[in-house]
Amino acid sequence: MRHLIALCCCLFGLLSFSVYAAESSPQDSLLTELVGAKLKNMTPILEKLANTQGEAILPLFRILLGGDLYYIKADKSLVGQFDEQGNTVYKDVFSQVVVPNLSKKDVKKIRVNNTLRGYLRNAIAQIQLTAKSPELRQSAVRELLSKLDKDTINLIEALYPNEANKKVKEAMGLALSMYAATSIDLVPSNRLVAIERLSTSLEGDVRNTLTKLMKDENPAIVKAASEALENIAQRANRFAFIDQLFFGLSLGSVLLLASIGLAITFGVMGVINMAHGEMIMLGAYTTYVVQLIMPNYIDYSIWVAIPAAFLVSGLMGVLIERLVIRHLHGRPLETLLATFGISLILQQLVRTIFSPLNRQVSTPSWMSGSWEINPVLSLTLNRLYILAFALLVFIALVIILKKTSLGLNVRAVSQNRSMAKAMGVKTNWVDAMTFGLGSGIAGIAGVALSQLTNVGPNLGQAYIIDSFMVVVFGGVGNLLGTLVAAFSLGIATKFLEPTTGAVLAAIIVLVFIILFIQKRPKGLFPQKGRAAE
Amino acid sequence: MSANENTVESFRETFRRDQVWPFLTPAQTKVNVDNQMILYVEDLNLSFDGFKALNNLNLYVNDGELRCLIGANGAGKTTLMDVITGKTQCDSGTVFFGQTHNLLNKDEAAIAQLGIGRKFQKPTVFEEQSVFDNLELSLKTDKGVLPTLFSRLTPTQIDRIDEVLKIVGLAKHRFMLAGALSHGQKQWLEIGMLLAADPRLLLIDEPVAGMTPQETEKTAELLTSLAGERTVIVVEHDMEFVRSIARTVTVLHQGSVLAEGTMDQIQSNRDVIEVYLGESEIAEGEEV
Amino acid sequence: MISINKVDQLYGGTQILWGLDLEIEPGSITCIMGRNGVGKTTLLKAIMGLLPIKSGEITMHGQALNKQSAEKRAYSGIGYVPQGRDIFPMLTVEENLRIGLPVRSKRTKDSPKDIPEKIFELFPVLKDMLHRRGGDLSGGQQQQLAIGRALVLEPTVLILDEPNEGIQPNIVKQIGDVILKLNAEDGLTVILVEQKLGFARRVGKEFRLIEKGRVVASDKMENLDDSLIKQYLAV
Amino acid sequence: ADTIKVGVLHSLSGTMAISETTLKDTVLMMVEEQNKKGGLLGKQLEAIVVDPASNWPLFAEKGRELLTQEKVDVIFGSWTSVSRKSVLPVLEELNGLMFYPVQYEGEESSKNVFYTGAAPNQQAIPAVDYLMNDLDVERFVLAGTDYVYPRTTNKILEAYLKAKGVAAKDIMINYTPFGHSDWQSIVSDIKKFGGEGKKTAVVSTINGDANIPFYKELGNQGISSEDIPVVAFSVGEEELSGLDTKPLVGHLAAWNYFQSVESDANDEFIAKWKAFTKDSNRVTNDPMEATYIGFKMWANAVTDAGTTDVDAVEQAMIGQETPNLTGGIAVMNKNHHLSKPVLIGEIQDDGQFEVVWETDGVVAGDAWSDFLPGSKDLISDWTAPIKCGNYNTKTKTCSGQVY
Amino acid sequence: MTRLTEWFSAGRSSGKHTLPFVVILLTMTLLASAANLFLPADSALYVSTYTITLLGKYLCYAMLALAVDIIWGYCGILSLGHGAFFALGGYAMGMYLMRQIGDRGVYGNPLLPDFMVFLDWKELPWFWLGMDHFWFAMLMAVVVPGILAFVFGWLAFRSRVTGVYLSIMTQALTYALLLAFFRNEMGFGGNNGLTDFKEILGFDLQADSTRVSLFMITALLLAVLFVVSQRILSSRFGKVVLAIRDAESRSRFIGYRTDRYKVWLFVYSAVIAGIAGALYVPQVGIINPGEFSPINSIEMVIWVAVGGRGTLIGAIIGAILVNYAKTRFTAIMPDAWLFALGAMFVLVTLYLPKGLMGLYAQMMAKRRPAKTQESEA
Ligand SMILES: Nc1ncnc2c1ncn2[C@@H]1O[C@H](COP(=O)(O)OP(=O)(O)OP(=O)(O)O)[C@@H](O)[C@H]1O
Ligand SMILES: Nc1ncnc2c1ncn2[C@@H]1O[C@H](COP(=O)(O)OP(=O)(O)OP(=O)(O)O)[C@@H](O)[C@H]1O
Ligand SMILES: NC(N)=O
Ligand SMILES: [Mg+2]
Ligand SMILES: [Mg+2]
Repeated sequence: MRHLIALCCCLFGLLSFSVYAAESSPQDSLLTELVGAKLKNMTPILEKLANTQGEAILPLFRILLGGDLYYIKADKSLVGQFDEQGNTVYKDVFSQVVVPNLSKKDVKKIRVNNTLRGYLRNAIAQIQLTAKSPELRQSAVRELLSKLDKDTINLIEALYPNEANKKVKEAMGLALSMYAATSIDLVPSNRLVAIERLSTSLEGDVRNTLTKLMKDENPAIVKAASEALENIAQRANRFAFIDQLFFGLSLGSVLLLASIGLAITFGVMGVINMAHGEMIMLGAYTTYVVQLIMPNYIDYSIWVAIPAAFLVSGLMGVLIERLVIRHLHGRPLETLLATFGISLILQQLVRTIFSPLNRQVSTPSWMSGSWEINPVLSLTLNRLYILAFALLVFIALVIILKKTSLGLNVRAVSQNRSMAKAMGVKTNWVDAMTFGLGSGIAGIAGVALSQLTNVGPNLGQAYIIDSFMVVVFGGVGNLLGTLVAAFSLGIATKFLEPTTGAVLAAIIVLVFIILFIQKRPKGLFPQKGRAAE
Repeated sequence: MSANENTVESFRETFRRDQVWPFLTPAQTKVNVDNQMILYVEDLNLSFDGFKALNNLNLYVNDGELRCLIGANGAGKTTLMDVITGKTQCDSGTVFFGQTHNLLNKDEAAIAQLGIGRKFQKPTVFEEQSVFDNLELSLKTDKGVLPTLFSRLTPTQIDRIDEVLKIVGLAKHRFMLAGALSHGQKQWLEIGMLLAADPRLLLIDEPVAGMTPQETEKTAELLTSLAGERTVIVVEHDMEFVRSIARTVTVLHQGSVLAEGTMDQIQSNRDVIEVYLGESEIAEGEEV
Repeated sequence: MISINKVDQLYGGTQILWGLDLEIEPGSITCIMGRNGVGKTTLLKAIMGLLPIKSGEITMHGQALNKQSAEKRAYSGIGYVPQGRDIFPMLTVEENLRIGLPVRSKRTKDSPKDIPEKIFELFPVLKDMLHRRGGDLSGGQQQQLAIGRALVLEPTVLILDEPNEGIQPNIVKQIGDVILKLNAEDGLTVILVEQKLGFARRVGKEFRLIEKGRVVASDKMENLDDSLIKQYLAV
Repeated sequence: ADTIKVGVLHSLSGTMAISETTLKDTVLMMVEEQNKKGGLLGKQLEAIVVDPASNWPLFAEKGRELLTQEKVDVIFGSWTSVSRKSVLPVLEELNGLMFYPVQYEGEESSKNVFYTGAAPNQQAIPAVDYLMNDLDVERFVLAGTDYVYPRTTNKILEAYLKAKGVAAKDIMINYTPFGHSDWQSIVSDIKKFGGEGKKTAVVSTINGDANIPFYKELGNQGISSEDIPVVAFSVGEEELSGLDTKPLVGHLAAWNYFQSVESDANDEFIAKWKAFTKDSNRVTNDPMEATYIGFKMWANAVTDAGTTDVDAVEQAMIGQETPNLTGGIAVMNKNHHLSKPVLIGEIQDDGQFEVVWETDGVVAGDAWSDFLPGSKDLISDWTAPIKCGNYNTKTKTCSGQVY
Repeated sequence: MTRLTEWFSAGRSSGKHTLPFVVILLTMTLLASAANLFLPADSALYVSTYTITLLGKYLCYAMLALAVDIIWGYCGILSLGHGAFFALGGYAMGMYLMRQIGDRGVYGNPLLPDFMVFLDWKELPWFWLGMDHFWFAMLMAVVVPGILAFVFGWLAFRSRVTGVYLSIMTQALTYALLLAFFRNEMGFGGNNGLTDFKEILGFDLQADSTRVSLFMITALLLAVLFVVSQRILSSRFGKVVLAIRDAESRSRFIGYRTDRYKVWLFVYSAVIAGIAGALYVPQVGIINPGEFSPINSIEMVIWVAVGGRGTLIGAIIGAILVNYAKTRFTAIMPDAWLFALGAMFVLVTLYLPKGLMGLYAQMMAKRRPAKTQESEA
């Protein structure tokens, strides 16, 4: 109990000190020590800083953690590098006042490495246990779960009774239980209660703790721990299934995006479009160029890139149709040949313009990271958005083809070109528009893929085979088939992968498709009727 | 227990002493027409996505007969031929060729090899090959892979092709690509292909569509001359033509038989007039 | 209305039409006859613009059609019912009919959202079949659909290539009635290729006989006598 | 001939163009520079560039073309092991000379090839040592692309780790096809594997195009370098230039060279490269340094030998010393492999690596791994009296072929 | 037997270019070979070994194109997976050559190929057994592609998989094999494949005489396969095949079991591809899974299209020409050759719809316009 009181005093002292410290500048001697310190020697300096400065040091730690801490070569004073509307500015670490007239040449970076980052994170968490925002406090507790030492526990214990926020309190309780469960000097019954409490949590650190308890000397503890683990595993398994399903849907959405344009150019128009992949590639490069043009608005760049990519790929598609495909009506196999040639040309074209190297496309901040539902289930945001986006594109396309005359006309043209002409259908226009639409959608797919994979000259090649496979598996000429095929192949692959590995899963899926087509020679959703025979 | 019984049962079934296993029975190609009948079609049903194209259809055709099949557009005439020739699987029913050949479990090629030939409503010929080659391919020969690989035209076969060419009036076009023939010429070529195949049963779907009156007459003669030795089933909407060849006429309606009889009987059948012929048909027919 | 002057046409190396001349009067029903393979279908396709001609001129209302694409000709009011029907097989009956709606709205200046009821009055069977695939219909049903489809365009000239091929007798009669009715009521000009004399005589007002790609006889239908038939139609 | 011909056998199209085009340009730059200095033996150098188009048999064909049609004196070329294996018989048949600048699986030493990239003991083993000693890693994920370099490297590492007392259940091995782009499940598996209480690291031999989606997935699933560091052997500055590195800060790579290392030689090299490519954002990388060292050594060897004759140059090569761009001296050993320093760097948010560890002095490249049963008795020594690429120290024979 | 000779001596109009073509092919081969072996290297007419090897490779590709054309040009089956059969034939030969290395591999293991030694394999997998016998290996080079083609074709043609469905399935087939052969566990050397061959039937693979012999054997086999194929396709079997291409269901209605025809033609074509692969490997010196790549298979189709689909000579000429163009372009303009090649494919499609042979036929037709019609009669 005495301990506790002492600690509380200490804590208040610390707090009041930090209030005071925030006004004046922290000890300069320690700070200058940071400059020019070897990486190995930095931890003790930082520790000292943390101990003496408390919360006041947070800005410094945060900047250092982000790798943005610099010092001015001239006077060895510390500044943070910030990005303000695309301009790099340097601000004083504590007062946040911009230091004018500094350029990159005048400053030098203070390096950090993993060890330091690990330390910083922990230190920040310790300090943040008393932060104002409940979210910060909660994440601080969670951060600390992996390194619960006596001091931390004491701190948490002191804060626990006064914690108002339910979630933070819960997290703190968890930390205390974890500590209690492992304290050998505690009475076993208390430990058992703690273990019981742990069995409701999905935190990885909890599981690690319980796993360690399996080696405990007390058989009752071991039994309880194993029961708790069992409990957790059962719940985790359920989430693992959801996780896998999400992976499958996500892969499916990528397949869908990649193949949906082909479902039009190939499925509806009958052009064996080997340049489809390059249309995707053009879309991805468009995203790159858009980000190049608006480097300070990466978060909005996607919204510009989507229509831009649609236009670029779409216009390229119209161009290809007007120059080449138009002359190949009624000779579907020859379209394979010509579009293969076009795909070679387009690949080399981007190689010439953009170099053969991959280009960097950044992910907007709102698409980065993941949506953490609980400690074992988190869905990555970019994939979540892409999944939604794929469905949206699909629906839009279905509407275009069903509700506008384009859809009807293109089908008529592909079934009987000269009769369509005789019915007043402007076949040239329809062809160009349809090919443009298919290509444009491929371009949009490129925008999405640029968020997941390489933007390089080979991007298209990587997707062309899968795209054809999906369209054919679904049934040529059937958009719904493409949708179902994409998702079922995606899900099948993802459920196979854990047991077979990625390579074998791919092989199994291919063999499955081959065998499936024997059963249904026209794909999942075959075209029916007399004429289809 | 019952599963066990089933196994025993099926074992017994497999080894019944009064029957030989199907694969041991010698391939029968002879058509058994002991009771005069060459084609039995019984209780045939077929629907496409709920649409009943054939509805309890029964049809019996005697050996050597020339039978005309008429009926409204969409009555199921072509579909019936599709079922007989193995193109379409029916939902239920029986189709026998002679007394022994169940056509329903045979594929198109097997049925054709049994001696059932067919002319399609829309003429289909091998467009990229010459008229001559079209006929050569149709000849009645062993159609297995190896025999075909090593076969050569015998003089009799060449004579036969020449004869057919003369009959169908394409002698001048023998080396022309079939694809370049006009619609009517393709009709003739297809009839020629039938003749070359020398089948036992001919199913002829609308042979005179697109032919001039004189050609129609010629076709009528040809078909009449074929009957007797062969059995011919003709589908046609040209009543004049039907009248000129028909002995027995069967009228289909909505997938089943509406009436059957001689031409005169049919022409005076009220139902037939209502759904098919129309009131003024007779008058119009007489005009020419 | 439509006049065809010295039209030559070739398939690859073989000439089919040889300086063919033909005059179609407005409001007439002209029946083009001739043996198989003389070039009737070829002629109709040339009028419709589906086949390029080598030389000569095709005019409608004095305007040259030669340079116009087929779709333009549809807008000018030519409706075409091809030999073999050429239904869009995977489109439903309704969709087959809807294809022509844009042309119709351009031609009639009202913009109909729906298929004119008139079509279903003429061919009631199409109404029952509205949602079935065109390719699934029987031959006769397809033929009716093909005519109905051409009528959606609200054409002033209707070209029919052997419309009775494979059609049941009462419908043949009905088609004849339809042609006569449209001709009488709407003044529709009809160009008809027909082999069956009975039908030709009943419906046609004029005839043109074609032999080896040339028009060899033309007159009023009443004047089509046995000697002409023997000379140009007999085998 | 009045010029000395330098063949360049790098893919300029197809899947490997991404990596190899840079090396072609590097050779061209070196040739240009050498010519400015007056060439070699009083002759100008002439670069002959061909495109084997990432097509492995074409490497043999183009190699033959370079040697017999163009009669080049030396070839700089190849990236993938399979392309090297393809051209190797041609080099040996026609007694050509090739410099191979990429880190590889070892298990080879040809009289006609000089290997200036790292052997496994110059990259993989030090990296794992670093993980175990400095980061206290106890569990390892060996993730690689399914081909011979990762397979072999992982075999060596597995043996090495087990020898160091790592239990089998603490090693997870995973292979993916070339260009694998869907890393969700694997990254999630890694996350799970790493979340079981012991400090875990990923040793990545993932190659080429598959890396970008892999790192993007790592970033998005929030695997930070403090939780589960990834140390890669095939990811350099150039690969990172196609990536937004912010989420990846702190992940590691092991190489013999990093652009960020400060030395005068390196600064000069980088400046020259940027000038040559007319692109101030172009980065340099380890295979470029390997090409640079190879070229310098070859030039010196030709000067020393006074001829471009392959046999003479080959002997003159052994013992050649050239300063590394990162400081220290690279030495060509008797086994045609270099002695080089090994560096471990952490990814920074500017796409560069920060060196966090390096070997004291240089490590000699080992052609035959000591950790594979088939090769532990083999050594390579191209000097008399052994003169053999695969000499068995037990049986005292040059096993297999003798050139 | 007499039937067989009779059959060979038959032959109708379509083969009228056969003899001149075979004569030209073989004469050129002999001349090139002699120029390599007997002329001094500095002679103006000397043909280098590099060229011989290159020509040999072209001829293997020509044989492969022949196989593709037989199935595509004549039967309408667009196989986008013929690379698989080629590669399997190649692997069979590669395995034989690998075994011939014996203890001259770098590890000196007399039984195991090098890649197995360093992956620490203890014994030869069963499918490597017997591959050290030349004739057995050669048998495998035709039997394995043949069986694969049979099984695949039997399944696909019987269930009436046609058109693009079939094409994409063949692509799936070769893609699956590509992935499988990449796996080191398969025992075919993974990504590196099989290489470092020493000798064939005791002859040093690097000797000029061996190279020339391989080249001549390739030419001879190409000629033989060409003639045999020509005969097969101009027989009635060939007409049935054409009939199947143009109207498969019609052919069934006149009594042909089209699936069987297709299966056997597919097998025949696969066997030719296998032979081509087996000849290819010793000449280029390596076989690896890259040969299974779907893009390769697409390229084969393009050779045929460039030469002229449906004419065997066209396929051969197309293969040689496209590959020659590739060789030249990559050397002349290493940075831009793909533009040239791509443009070539586009232009050929647009302006030579029937390929080079179509152009030739057009020119011939122009030269004697009147004669064509009658000459056939
Ligand atoms: N594959 C199919 N899918 C859907 N419906 C079909 C199919 N085949 C036939 N039908 C339908 O079956 C009915 C019978 O068609 P069928 O072609 O047999 O008529 P028909 O008697 O030959 O007519 P016609 O005299 O006009 O040729 C038609 O209504 C047709 O729509
Ligand atoms: N695509 C084509 N290529 C070459 N020749 C053709 C082609 N189409 C038709 N022909 C030829 O042109 C001639 C005229 O054909 P067309 O179809 O116009 O005849 P038609 O008078 O309509 O005959 P039918 O009464 O049989 O329909 C025929 O001799 C035919 O062989
Ligand atoms: N050698 C390599 N990296 O393939
Ligand atoms: Mg019918
Ligand atoms: Mg006609």
